Amino acid sequence: MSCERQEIVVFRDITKIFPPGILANDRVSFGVERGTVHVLLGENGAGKTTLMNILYGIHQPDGGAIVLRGKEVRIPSPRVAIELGIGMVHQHFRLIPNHTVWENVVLGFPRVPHLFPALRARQMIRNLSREYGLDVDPDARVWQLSAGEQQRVEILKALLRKAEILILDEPTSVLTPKDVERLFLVLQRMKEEGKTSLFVTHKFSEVGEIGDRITVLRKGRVVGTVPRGEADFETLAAMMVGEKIALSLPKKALSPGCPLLRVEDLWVLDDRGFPGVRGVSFEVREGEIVGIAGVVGNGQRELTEALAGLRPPSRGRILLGEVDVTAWSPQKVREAGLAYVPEDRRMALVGDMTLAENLFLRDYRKAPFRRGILVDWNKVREHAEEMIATYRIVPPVPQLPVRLLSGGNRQRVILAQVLTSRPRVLVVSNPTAGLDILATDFIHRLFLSLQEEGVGILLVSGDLDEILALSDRVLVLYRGTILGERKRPQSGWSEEDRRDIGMMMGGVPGERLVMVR
Amino acid sequence: MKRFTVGVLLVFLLCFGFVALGNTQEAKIKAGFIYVGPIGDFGWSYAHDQARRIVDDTYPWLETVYVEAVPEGEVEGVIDRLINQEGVDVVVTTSFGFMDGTLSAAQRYPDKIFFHCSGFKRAPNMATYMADFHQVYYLNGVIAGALTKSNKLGYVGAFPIPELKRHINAFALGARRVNPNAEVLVRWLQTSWYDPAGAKEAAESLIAEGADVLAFTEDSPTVVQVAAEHGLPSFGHYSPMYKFAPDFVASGQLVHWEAIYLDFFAKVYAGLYTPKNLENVDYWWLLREGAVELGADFGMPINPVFEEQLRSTIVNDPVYGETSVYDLVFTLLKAMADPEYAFSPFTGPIRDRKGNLRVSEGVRLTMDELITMEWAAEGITGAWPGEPEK
Amino acid sequence: MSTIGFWISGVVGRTLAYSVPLLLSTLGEIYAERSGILNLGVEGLMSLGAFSAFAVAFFSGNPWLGVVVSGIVAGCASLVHAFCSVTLRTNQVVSGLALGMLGMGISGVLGRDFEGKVLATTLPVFRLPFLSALPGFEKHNVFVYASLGLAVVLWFVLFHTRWGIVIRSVGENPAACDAMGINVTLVRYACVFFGGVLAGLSGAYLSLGYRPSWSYGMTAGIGWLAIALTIFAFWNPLWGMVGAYLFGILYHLSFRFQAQVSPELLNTLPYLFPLVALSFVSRLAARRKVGPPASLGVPYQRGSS
Amino acid sequence: MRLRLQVTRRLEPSASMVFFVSALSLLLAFLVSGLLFVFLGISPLEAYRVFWQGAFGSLYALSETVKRMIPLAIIGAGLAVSFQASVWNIGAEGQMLIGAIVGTWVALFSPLPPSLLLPVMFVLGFLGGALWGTFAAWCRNRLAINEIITTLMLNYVAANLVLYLILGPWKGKTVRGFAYTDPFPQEAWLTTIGTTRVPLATFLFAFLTALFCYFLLAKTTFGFELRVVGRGEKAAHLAGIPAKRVVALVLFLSGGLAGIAGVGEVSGIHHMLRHPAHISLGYGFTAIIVAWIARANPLGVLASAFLFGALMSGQDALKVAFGIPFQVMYILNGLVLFFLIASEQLLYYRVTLRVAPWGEKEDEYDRVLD
Repeated sequence: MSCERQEIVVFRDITKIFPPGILANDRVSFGVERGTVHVLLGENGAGKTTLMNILYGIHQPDGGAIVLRGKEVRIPSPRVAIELGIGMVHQHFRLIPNHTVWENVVLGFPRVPHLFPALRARQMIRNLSREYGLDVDPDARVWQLSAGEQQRVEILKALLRKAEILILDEPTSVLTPKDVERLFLVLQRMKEEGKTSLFVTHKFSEVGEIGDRITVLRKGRVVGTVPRGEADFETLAAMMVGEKIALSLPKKALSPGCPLLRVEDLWVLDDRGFPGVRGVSFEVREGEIVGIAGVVGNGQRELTEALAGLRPPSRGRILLGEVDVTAWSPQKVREAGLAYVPEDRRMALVGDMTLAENLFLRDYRKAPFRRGILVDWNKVREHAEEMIATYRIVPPVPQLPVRLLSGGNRQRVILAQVLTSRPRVLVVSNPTAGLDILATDFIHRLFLSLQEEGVGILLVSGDLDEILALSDRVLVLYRGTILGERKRPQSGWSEEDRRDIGMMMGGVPGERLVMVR
Repeated sequence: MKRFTVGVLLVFLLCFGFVALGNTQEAKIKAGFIYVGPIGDFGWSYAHDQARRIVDDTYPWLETVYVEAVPEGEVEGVIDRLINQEGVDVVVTTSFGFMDGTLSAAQRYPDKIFFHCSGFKRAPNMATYMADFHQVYYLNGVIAGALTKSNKLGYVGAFPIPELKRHINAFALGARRVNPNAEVLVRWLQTSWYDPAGAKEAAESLIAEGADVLAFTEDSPTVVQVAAEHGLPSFGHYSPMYKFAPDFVASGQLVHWEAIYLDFFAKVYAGLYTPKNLENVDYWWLLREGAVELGADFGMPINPVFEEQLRSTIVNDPVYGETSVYDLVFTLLKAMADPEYAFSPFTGPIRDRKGNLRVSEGVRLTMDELITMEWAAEGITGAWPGEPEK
Repeated sequence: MSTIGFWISGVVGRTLAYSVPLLLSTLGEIYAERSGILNLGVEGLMSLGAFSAFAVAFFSGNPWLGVVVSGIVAGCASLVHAFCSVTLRTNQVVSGLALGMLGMGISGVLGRDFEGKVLATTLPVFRLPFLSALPGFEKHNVFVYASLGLAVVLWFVLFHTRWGIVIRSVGENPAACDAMGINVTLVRYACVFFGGVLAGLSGAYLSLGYRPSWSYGMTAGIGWLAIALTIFAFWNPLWGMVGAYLFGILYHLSFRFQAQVSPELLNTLPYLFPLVALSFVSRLAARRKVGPPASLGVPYQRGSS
Repeated sequence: MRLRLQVTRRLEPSASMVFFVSALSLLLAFLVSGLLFVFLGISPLEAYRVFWQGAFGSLYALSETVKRMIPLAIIGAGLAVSFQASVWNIGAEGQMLIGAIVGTWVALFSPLPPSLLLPVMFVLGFLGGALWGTFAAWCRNRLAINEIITTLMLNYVAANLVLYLILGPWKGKTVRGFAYTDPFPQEAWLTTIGTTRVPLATFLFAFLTALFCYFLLAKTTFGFELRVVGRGEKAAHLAGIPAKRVVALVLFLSGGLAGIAGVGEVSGIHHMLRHPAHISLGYGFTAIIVAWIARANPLGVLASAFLFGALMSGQDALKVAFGIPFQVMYILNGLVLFFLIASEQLLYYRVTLRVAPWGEKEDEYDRVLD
């Protein structure tokens, strides 16, 4: 039908300038066809989110216009956007963790009764869930949900409001392969209903699976719009980054040395007092990268925090070399040679303090930074300048508050923090979440060079690509236990390995090629 | 009584004033009053300020200024400002807590005159004054003793200090003069001189325990209002509280600071009081001098609503024989107010509630004994912080 | 009824009457804080309400008009705080303290001429069948029962209506609400206004009902207690009611038991009980993630939080 | 990179900028309060003159200002430290009273030789206030009770304790049964500067405290630790900073300083213990504002304490000169505060408008800001 081919949204010369003159969108023009999944591809900082925020009424464009269903519209606020049938699932969910699912879903939704809205809300949620395969318990509190479930709540919110256009900002970054599949099914279902999705991502691997058309943005400008199948990954990557980049890492095959970190039958309680890690045992050897794959919320946090000394295990042992460091304080564990890079960067950094202060945060007690009860600020500044140079932190201003740094630079600050003391074991959790390609690449290469120096690395990540790219061995964590293990073959990972690991992440145990220990 | 005092004053003026006037035709006195509370508090500071207005209006040669809500520790600074910034000649400080500050300022300004209320430290240029209610409370007690049916009188006091203990004792003694079974139940606030919420809950708990006549010492008409809500008689304190419950305020205590001020300033103006001779000037003024008055309102010793009842209550008084309470009140009032001071409530024999003999037969308590009183009279029940064992 | 029954009913009745202003202002503060705005000016708003209620009732002879005006005046005054903390995004602590000072100051200065004045008509006694015959209950005005009912209604609104979800959500995550098309500014203004109205009404209760008269300082620190009780109540109106009544009963009992127990000790009990009570429940609450509204005291700016 | 310098400069508005904007807002506050004076029937110009004269116009006026400034500065410096650690101590009022109680005990009842009285009063007064504050820390650390509620409630408890003492066991023998203690022996009085009523020792101590607290925050490891705890408790945990100990020490210090201010008031001004409302004059609460206005910078506290001292003393002069209701002062203070915070906002805006994320995702930037 012709009306199906019609362009439901047209961006016409959208320009957005953030003070003090950062050009986030520069005359962006393209159209989105009704009933399709339109992918917006670009690096972090390319202006994708800004453009979507403009469509959703969060920002106002400084120039250009949005044409919706053939009519030029002004969208002064999200309320208007919702009325126009636009829904948005933000990358960082706009949910209220202390509230229940139904409370989140009906927030600001006029068509539930004023009194006892719960009754009607539960019913509506169940109906919609069934219709689109979005499975969530309406009475659960959001903080109890996995990321995938939280995303479903966000989608429910939009669908309930009869959204015809759904914006999804980096929707897969927190999902398991299984959840990604489920999400794609939902999008497929929506497509069948004639709804349009705008899918914002920087992972071109997803593009081919779901996108009907792909628009690539770079530095605020449209590089081009291509239909599915007309461009391969390499081309898309080049469009995104503006130059050919090597997509493969110089991963060398190294023979691991003696065990540095040994974990024996470890049990750790989560915040709610239930066992989050249940009897996990493994080891990390000298010069080895061990990847822990798994969907967020399967005990990764509890495991890494127990290793870092932030959370005392309820059972089991942690050995660093021959030293039993179980339930040591974070500081003592660190002095024993284990460094920890948490997933939540706020856990390692103090946003309101300066770069220099953050860079010596973990060593402030030690010489040369401390002289008696005093801090030697000259040494601190020298150290900061050295670290800024080594890790190429931008902008190179020691006095700048860390909150003004980009995510990639913040991660560099954290790595500088922990590597100062030359650890033997590095425990990292989702080190590249939210970072752009260049920053990711920098960090991956750093890990590989550390590996060559003999450091044992435990890499915990929800991003399977990252795990596979770096790890010599992969363990899959599911519901607090290790479901299986794979060793990197000489020839590199095969598609089959990848599928097996993906299955295990979803709870289906593969055949155990190598028994743990 | 008040008129009498004013008359005396005018004579003074005639005798000495003209001498002074003759010398300094333009001479004016400027006085600064320092209050511890706000003048709108309807209590202590309010009464002093009312009196200030009266002297200011009465004497054309007197100019007054005032400073309200002065914290006790700040009094010296305020005196400095009054003297240096406003050029006052006489400083009147109206809180016991101002005593040391006033004395220290008196030493620093030897040619200024200081007049301090309720203290005991004096200097050649610093006199003290006080108007006391114990006689009036005694009369209130007589009335209360006749009005009560439950024989329980309630009393709400702000702080357990000798001044209040003296008043409660007088109240109890008066009540038991006409009603030997009368009991006085006491509740303390111990927070502030002005604490309406405390006064309300204290009064309510007294009523709940059976008290059917209330008296109090606190700077708001709360107790009077609470009693009226329950249809019970009460006694006003300090200012005329008749208007808050015209049908229920039986009587009360009223102060006339202006009696003291009129006298004092006249003497200062006449040159009788100089910065050299105040060492022994201490006003301790009572009914006789017109510094205090019995009544629910000025000129209304007993609320007419209660007149009938009091007239018909006949008691057999140990001194005056068979008499109505109404008459007894006025007989006693006259006896206490007469220039000879014919009767004192604290005339022995008086025992405290622990049975110790506090005032021997035929003895009257001296002023010093009155102002340091700590014991509790017979018939008083309730907490009595600082009660001596013997 | 037995003596003990009379005694209990007397104490309960007094507790209900005494706790009204504390309860009302606590409920108001709970709503303001649930929407994310900390208002430290309660004491000043109460004073303003007490004064304006008295002044209007004095001139008009109609206490109900006074009640209405007190709510409007205190509500409007609290909008100054809303303007500072929501629109100007200033520090809420300082702006609340400043509002409190202004409220105390303005009511004190304008109230000069009303000190010691007598009202022709005060809030009438509100009689309920049977209940009003009990000792301690005879003199209650409608505020006593209305505030109790209001606590339940406000609890219901907060947890079982659409508005309640909106208010709580705005206090937790204004960005999420904004994204859902909720006018965060409006909700916050409304809640601060409502909190001001309740503070004003609690002042009106003091000056027209509890102790009909106006004098400066008659609020006696109740506004500050309300702020403490809000924390004690974990921002839940029902717990706010429990806290206010507990404070009230201890306050009243401190006069009942004065003959038996040292008055100094009794005077401190009402202030110690929230700490004792909290020491029992706070850990439990921490485990269930019951805490202050997540964005309490944090100004919201679209696109930056 | 062209923007870099701009960012760093705008982040911390220059001292002259802060001064200029604050002065301007004060001026505006006074202009507006001119209307108030007109309402009260006083010529605003005359009122300004009296105010200025009363706060700064003479050595005497200055001494009155400084007298008020001292407790504000001492308490304010301690609160600045505790605010830096995100410890909301609003119990300085009570801690101050405890200091006054302990000081009184030493002055009146300890068997010490006279020469030791003052030093011991201050040391024990510090400890008294410090322990009172530490109790709130204990409640927070052990019982998970918010320190705002504990410190606020403990204010009432301390005030009742003072009342109990002056009405009961410590009631003076020479005060005719009124609720005061006996006056301190002369040896327990602080010497004042010249003919003023400014105690020399606490005057110097106020400056030392400010310097000490500044030094503590800026130069010491502990200061660094407490700033980390104040800005990111999670990061502090990971860095091995014992947050609970920091909270306890911070409340110990700020409570102790309030205690010292309490001793300073009883031994420098009152020479006895009296009704709590007359000892503190709300210094404990005003110091909260003083510390806020100074952005929790102990050196800035000196300036803002001076400002508030001047407000208090200038208002005294107004009260004396015009006999105006004392509540006018609250209106004035309220106006000054409103204008000051509004101006702070002005400064802040200029800053945020200039600072932009460094070329990355906005969401990432947002998340850290929240």
